[in-house]
Amino acid sequence: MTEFSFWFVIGLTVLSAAVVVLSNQLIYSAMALLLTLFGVAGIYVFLWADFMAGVQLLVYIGGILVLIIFGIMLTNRISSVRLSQTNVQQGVGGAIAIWLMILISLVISKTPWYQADAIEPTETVAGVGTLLLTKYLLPFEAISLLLLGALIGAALLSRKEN
Amino acid sequence: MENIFINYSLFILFLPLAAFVIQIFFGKRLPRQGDWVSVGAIIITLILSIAMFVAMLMGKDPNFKQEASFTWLDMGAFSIQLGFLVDNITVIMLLVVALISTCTHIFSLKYLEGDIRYSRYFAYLGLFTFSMNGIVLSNNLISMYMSWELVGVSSYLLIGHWFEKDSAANAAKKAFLTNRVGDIGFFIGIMLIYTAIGSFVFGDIFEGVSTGMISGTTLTLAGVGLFLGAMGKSSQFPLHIWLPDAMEGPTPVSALMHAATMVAAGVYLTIRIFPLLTPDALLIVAYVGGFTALFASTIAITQNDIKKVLAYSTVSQLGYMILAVGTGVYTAAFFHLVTHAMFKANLFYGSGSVIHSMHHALHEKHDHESDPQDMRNMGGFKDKMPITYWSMLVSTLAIAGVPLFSGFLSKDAILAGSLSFAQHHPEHFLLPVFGFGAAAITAFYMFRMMFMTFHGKPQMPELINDIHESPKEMTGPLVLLGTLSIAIWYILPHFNPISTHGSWFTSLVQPVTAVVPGNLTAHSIEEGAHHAHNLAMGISIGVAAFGIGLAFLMYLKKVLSAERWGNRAGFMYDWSLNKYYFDENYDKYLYQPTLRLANKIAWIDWELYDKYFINGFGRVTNWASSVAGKFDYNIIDQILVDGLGRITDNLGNILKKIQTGKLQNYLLYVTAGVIILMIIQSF
Amino acid sequence: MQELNTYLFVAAILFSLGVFGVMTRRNGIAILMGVELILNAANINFVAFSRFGGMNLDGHIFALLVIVLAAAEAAVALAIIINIYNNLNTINVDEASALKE
Amino acid sequence: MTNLQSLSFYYPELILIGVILAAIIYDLTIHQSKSGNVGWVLVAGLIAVAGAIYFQEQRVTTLFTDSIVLDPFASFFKLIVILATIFVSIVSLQSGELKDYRKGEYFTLLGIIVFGLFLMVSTVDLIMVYISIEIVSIMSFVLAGYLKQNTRSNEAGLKYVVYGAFSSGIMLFGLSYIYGLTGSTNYFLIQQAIATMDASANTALFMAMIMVLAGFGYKISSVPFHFWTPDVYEGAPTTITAYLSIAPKAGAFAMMIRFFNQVLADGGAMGGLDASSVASLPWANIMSLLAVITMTLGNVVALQQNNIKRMLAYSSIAHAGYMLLAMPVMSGDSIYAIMIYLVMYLFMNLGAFFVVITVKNKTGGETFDDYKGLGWEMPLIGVVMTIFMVSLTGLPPSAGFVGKFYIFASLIKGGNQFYWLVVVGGINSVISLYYYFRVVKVMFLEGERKDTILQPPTVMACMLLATAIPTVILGIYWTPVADWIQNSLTFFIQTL
Amino acid sequence: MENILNWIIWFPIIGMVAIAFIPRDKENVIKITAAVATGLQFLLTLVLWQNYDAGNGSMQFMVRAEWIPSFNISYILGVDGLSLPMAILTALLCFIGVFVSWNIDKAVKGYFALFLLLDTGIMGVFLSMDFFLFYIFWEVMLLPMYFLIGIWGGPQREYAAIKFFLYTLFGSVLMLVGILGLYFTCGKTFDILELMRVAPEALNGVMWWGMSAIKVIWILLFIGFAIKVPVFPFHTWLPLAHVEAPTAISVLLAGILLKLGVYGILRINYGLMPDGVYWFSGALAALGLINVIWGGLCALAQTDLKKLVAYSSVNHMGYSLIGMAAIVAAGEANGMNLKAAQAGLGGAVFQMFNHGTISAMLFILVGVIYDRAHHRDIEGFGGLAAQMPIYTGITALAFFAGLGLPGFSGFISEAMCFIGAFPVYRGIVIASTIGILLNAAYFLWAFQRIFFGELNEKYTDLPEINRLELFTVVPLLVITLFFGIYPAPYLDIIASTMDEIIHHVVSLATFAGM
Repeated sequence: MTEFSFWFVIGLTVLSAAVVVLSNQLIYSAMALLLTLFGVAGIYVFLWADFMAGVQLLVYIGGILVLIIFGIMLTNRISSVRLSQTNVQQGVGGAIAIWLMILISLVISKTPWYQADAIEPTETVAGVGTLLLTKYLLPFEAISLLLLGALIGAALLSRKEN
Repeated sequence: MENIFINYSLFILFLPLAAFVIQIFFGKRLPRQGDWVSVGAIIITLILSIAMFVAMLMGKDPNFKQEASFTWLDMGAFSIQLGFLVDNITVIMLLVVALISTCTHIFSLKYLEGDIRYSRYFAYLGLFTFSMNGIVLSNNLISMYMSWELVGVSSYLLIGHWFEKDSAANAAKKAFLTNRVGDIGFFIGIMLIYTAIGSFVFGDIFEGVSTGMISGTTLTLAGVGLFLGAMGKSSQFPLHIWLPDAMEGPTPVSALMHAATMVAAGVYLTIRIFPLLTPDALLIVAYVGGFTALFASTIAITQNDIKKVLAYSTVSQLGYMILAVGTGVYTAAFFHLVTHAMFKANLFYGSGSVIHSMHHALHEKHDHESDPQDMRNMGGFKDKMPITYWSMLVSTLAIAGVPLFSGFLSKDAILAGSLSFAQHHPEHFLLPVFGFGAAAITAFYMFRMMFMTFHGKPQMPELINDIHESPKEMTGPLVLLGTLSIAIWYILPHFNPISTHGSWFTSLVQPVTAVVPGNLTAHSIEEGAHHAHNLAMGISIGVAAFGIGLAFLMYLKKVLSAERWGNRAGFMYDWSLNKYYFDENYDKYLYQPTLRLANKIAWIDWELYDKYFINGFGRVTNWASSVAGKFDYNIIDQILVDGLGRITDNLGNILKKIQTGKLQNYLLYVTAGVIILMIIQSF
Repeated sequence: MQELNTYLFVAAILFSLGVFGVMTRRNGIAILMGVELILNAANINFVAFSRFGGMNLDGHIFALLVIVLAAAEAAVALAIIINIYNNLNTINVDEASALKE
Repeated sequence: MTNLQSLSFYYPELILIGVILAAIIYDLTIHQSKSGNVGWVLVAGLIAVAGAIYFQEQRVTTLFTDSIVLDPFASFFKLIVILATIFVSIVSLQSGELKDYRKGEYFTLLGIIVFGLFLMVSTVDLIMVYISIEIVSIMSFVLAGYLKQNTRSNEAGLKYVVYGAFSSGIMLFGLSYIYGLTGSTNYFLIQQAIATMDASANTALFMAMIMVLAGFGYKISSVPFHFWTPDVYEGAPTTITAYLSIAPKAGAFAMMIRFFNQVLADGGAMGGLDASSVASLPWANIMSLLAVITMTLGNVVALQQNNIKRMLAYSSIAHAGYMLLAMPVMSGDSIYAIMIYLVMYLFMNLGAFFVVITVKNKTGGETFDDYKGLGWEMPLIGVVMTIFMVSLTGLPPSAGFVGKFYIFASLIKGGNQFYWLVVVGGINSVISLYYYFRVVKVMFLEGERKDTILQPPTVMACMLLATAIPTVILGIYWTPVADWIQNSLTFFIQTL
Repeated sequence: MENILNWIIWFPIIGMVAIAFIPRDKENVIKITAAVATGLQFLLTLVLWQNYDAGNGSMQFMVRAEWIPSFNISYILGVDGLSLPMAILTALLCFIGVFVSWNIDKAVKGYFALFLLLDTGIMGVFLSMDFFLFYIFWEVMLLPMYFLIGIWGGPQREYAAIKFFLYTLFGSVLMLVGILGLYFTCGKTFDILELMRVAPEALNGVMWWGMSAIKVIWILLFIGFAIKVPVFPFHTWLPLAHVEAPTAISVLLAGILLKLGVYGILRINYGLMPDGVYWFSGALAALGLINVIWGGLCALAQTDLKKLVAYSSVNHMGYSLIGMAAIVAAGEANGMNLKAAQAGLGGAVFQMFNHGTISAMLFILVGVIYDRAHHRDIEGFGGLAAQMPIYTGITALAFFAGLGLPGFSGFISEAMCFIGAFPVYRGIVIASTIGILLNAAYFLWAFQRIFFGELNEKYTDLPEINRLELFTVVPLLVITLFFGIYPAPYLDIIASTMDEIIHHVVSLATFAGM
């Protein structure tokens, strides 16, 4: 059962990701992206990363995806033909992407990655939280400044001039 | 007394130069355009020369020699000494130069009266005299070479005196360049000798040669190199082409430079370097001289321009002298140089006198078409211009080798030398043949000239009344030099009109044994010449008589038709008339190809190399199609950059196209770049 | 399921798809979605390496911060896109190509 | 050092954050027409920060539990960044392009970029690498598209954001592999892991490195990650273009030097000026290749440009190439050379952009045609622009020559396998002469000579002189700079 | 006295600064300032000459100061027999150049400011004894040259200026590589005297890519210098630059800038790489031959008078190259022929000076006729001798000087070059004597076409050369004639330095490790 659900999540992620980049309807892409992000969250679960899965759902799906859909809505009238979108240079792009895929796969399969045994923790929230406030305090704080800047910038750019 | 000769020489050398400087800067502002400055200077020079000459005569020392030198430049090991060498030959030569120069100055007073560049003319004469004396007085190759070139320049300036005429300008340039060809040889010779011996001074060089510091082929080459200089200056085949053209200069100049002195400098040089000439070199010298003597005389036969006849005659006579040096009798060569200077200068003055009066006559008739120098326009001037006629006749007899006249003595000595040489070396029988052949032809064409000019009926009768004898300034030199063409002056203190034996000349100018091992000694050459003397004299008188007789029959008595004989000679006549097409062939096979080469090179340099460099390979096709080679600046202008520019430019264009402005393209390139880098990396 | 490489392959596929999307999509927002795929692929890697590298949480932190950054980036990107839409009335990036050569 | 202890060494950055916050708050309180004053707040604040850095105790240590380091090397780059920011801020106040916009946010964002760059130059952790790049990038996206009304600026912003996000995405993917190979995000630990790593992992390491290079390369606009540069440089406000051409580039170079020296080499580059320490990993060849291609492409394409701003964009690519030349040597000398080059490049490149701004304020144009006869009309502009062009070409006696001289010297000293780089670099200088002097040519050799003389506004003139005079002086006497860099050539190394 | 070299170099800069403060409509004041600056500089060089100890061939009047200690760069000036005449020539030609430029009417202020900057650049190259300083001055010349040609030049000035710039920059970049190579192989110093001591040994046996370092550095430096000389095939910038430059700049270009190349080869290549001298001298002589013949033939084909003179420079510098090659005669392999080496080297150095004066004179004269007729087409004149006798006379003298006539200094130096090189490169010297003929041919032919024949109708009211122009030409003519008649003063100055160079090269050449 776990095996099945694992492969199901994998399949869902990959297929919906393909739809994201191939679909002619922007809104389909967005929906497919939703499924992909769900899938990734599922993968996190299989990787014992419960906190990450939560964050993925909250921030990615609840935040970024919604933002994207807002963007689509703001820049397209639903009735407009614009909503359908086409791809360019699919041939070359596809070839390159496949090349990239092959290269990476070859490397992945040959490489002895750093591995160590571990037991499944009950939860990761505490660990992550501790790290954030100790070892990774500075990045954590830096990100806040980044967010502040991004806020100012986004507000500035999307604000209507008087 | 010791340094008198040197001191006098200094004056002789620099007085004309001073005159030159004064004339150049102030000539136009002086009264009479300053001609008196030049004439005065040259007369002082003449007096000093005579004084030296007299002192030499009184000294009676055949080995008389004085040298003085100073360090001209010094870099430690490399230093150049310049200096004077005064010996008997020098003194005689100085006198000849001063004498002819004085005559020329005086002659020119009238001949160039009213010329727009009168003062300039006298200035150049001064420069010439200075440089000529420089050659004569040098005790080393460097100052000789320098004077040598300066002589060339003064010749250039004087030939080009009437530069408005293209022919004069061309002749001047031709003279200079042809001389330069010889000078290159001269310079190579100098370098060969200096490299081996390490000195430029004659004394050191001869010593070096005798001790074997230089020998064999190198020495031969050095000798031939130096002789090449002589060939240029003395107008020897095949560098003879400039001398006839040089007649474009004023006639007194022709008399001074292109007959008596400058062209003789080559002979003088060969005499000076005689001790170091190897037998092989001498043979070359002899053949060049002999051939030139005959060759030039065959051209002179058919010329109608009076000065051209004399010019080729000069070439031929110079050939004689060179032949004499080559056969070892270089004292005979020097003797002929002196006598030739007198009678040939005289002949030129005579021709100048004729031309001068022809010119005036034509001027009176407002005839600007007829050539005042063409003998076919003359005839019957004998009575109108008696002084000119008689003095010229004396000189003609001298050049033709008639006994009692100076030329007979010197020519005889040369012919005896060549005959004796052929007796020693029968395989070189051609040398005397050249000599005697030339003698016969010389006698013929000289009398042809005299007959056509002065005898017979006037060819342009309308002019004859305007033909007058020339003024005193011109006839004076004629008379003087005519007198000096008589044998008597050269045989003193003995009176043997057919032999110079025991004369002041032979007792003062004595042959020296060459320092090169293998050459005959001076004594044996002397002996041989002495033995051949009588035979040579006989033949010589015979051929002279034959030549004169033929001319008499053809041009005076008209028993033989010159025309018919001309036709009978066919192509030979044609060749002679056209100087064997030397100018044409040089032009066709030498000048034009050089110019074409130059144009091509310049074009390659600019149009091809430069553009090729700029434009990459594409321009090669352009080259193939535009051999005419026009300059097209627009093309250059269009080219943006330079050098690698064009390529860079094209590359830039291609790379620029990558920057499409389309974001997806960029992203694609980046990914492709990453992949390429990964692939590169993994190899 | 207990193989590191499985996750890595999934990440690689997502990455390639993301790259493909970025290269081929014309719509600015669609390109942004491609970028999100790339980021997610990287995050899968981080978390997977973290899991198989002895459950060290550095990878989690990295992924977490990436998610936050992605949000900020998306916000700015969308602001720019909306701005360009207001001016050009299009968000097809190849139509915004006045800057070239 | 623990977080709390670290704070006492972190006060320059804290001051900076204070300045940023002060700027935001101050901006809220004033009217739009006076928003330029925020710039002065920033300038004043940055001067204070510079003072703080300058007078900071010279310690070599890590801060915040090995996230970043504090060393003279970082301080040097911080000062460079501050100098560039001050220059750009002052000029921004004069820029005609920004006249109609609020400037409060502009300066705030500049301040945040400075903070990001501070992190960049001192980071020793992959997480910090990514975050600092993102901070700088995201703020730059906004600034590039700052002219909201201007479609070219919009387009620049769009291209920049997509390109930037994509590049950093690739980089992130590479970073994840490095993490996967070594199990750590800290430089020192990574280096230890690599040192003991199995050779079969090298391919993956290289692939990861190439992907990481995409991020670095994008920041310094090295080929083939440079495509955004011309378009964004042309479309962005010129002040921002000037800033992008110098400050983020300096930061990225510092980061790159640290990364390659610490992670991929043995970290011994600073062991002394003479030490040359390319580690056994053959990444140097790739760097040489990139350097050569970068400068050649930059120069060759710059030849083709008609827009001076765009020409300068390509020229900045070429200069990145020159600096990259010294990377493969990775010796003390080569880092020294890059640092001195950056100092020189700061003055001459900023100066050139300031000229473009001044001219654009006056004529509204930035193509070659707009510069015709300018040298006669505005002699000051003509002279200083000639100085900048001479310097950018690398002719003595100018700062640019000194920079190139050091680069070439470090290569020649590095050994004869680097000689070809010198020759290629030299030929590139010759090519670059052509387009740099095209500017001089149109200014002096073309167009009508006008008899009236125009002077730029005083502040602009001062800024032009402030960049031009050092460009000349440093070309003749650069001992103080050389000494300063000499002293800055220490960075934190954790040896094995 | 100890600072005299400083003054000589920096005096024009003082003048330049002064000019910068003169209002630009006060053109005469500017010109006079320039004249004063260059004139005083010239006087200073004469003072230098007076105080120079000719018996001592080594560096004199040394000035030393630290400059960039971290890179061991110093400010070192010095003068010896090789550079002293060049310094005097530079000062003289710059002084004359100011008067040649008197009729400049476009942007006078800029012109003279750049002119003075150029002056300093050239002077600096001749006097600096630190390789880095040398390079800086070397490059400093480029910029003013670019502007002087580009702004005040002929119709194709822009192209000519950039071409000149690109060419020379290409050379100097290679030179920079060579300099750095030397720096790091020879004990990290730029001090030329120190390098002369150290380099011959330090470079010994160093191999780069299977080639000896000496060869590599020699070639790099040689190309840099050869472009300036210019040696075939690096010469194509020259005709264009000469033709397009304003007269005074042509004068400086031909008169001094070309000498920098020869000077550089002698000072740097010869001084630092004695082994390279032996290796390269054959090629040097051969290049000299090509220069002589190629330049001569090109000159023969020109119809633009200025271009003809320009190509004559290519031709004349060839003699210098041949003379320089003669130094190997002093080596053991060639029988230690010190005479030949002295003659050749002395000739080469003398030829530098002589070509400086002669070509300067020729360019001024071309400028004179161009100012009047507004063209330089040789075929377009004719018969000017009748119209402008003084000009004709002076031109004739200049042309004769150019074609190496005895009595003019050019003859002596050419002859010395030939005589020196002859023992070693017999064939090359003999072949290059053809150059003497070509020399005469192109000069005389041009002279004939311009001055002889019927006077061209158009030019019946062409004014004679004026006093100012005479003032610029006559001193050069006098110098040419003086040294042509009495070269000893010049050769005395250089002799001991030449000896030092010969001794240096011969004694330090090891023939090992090449």
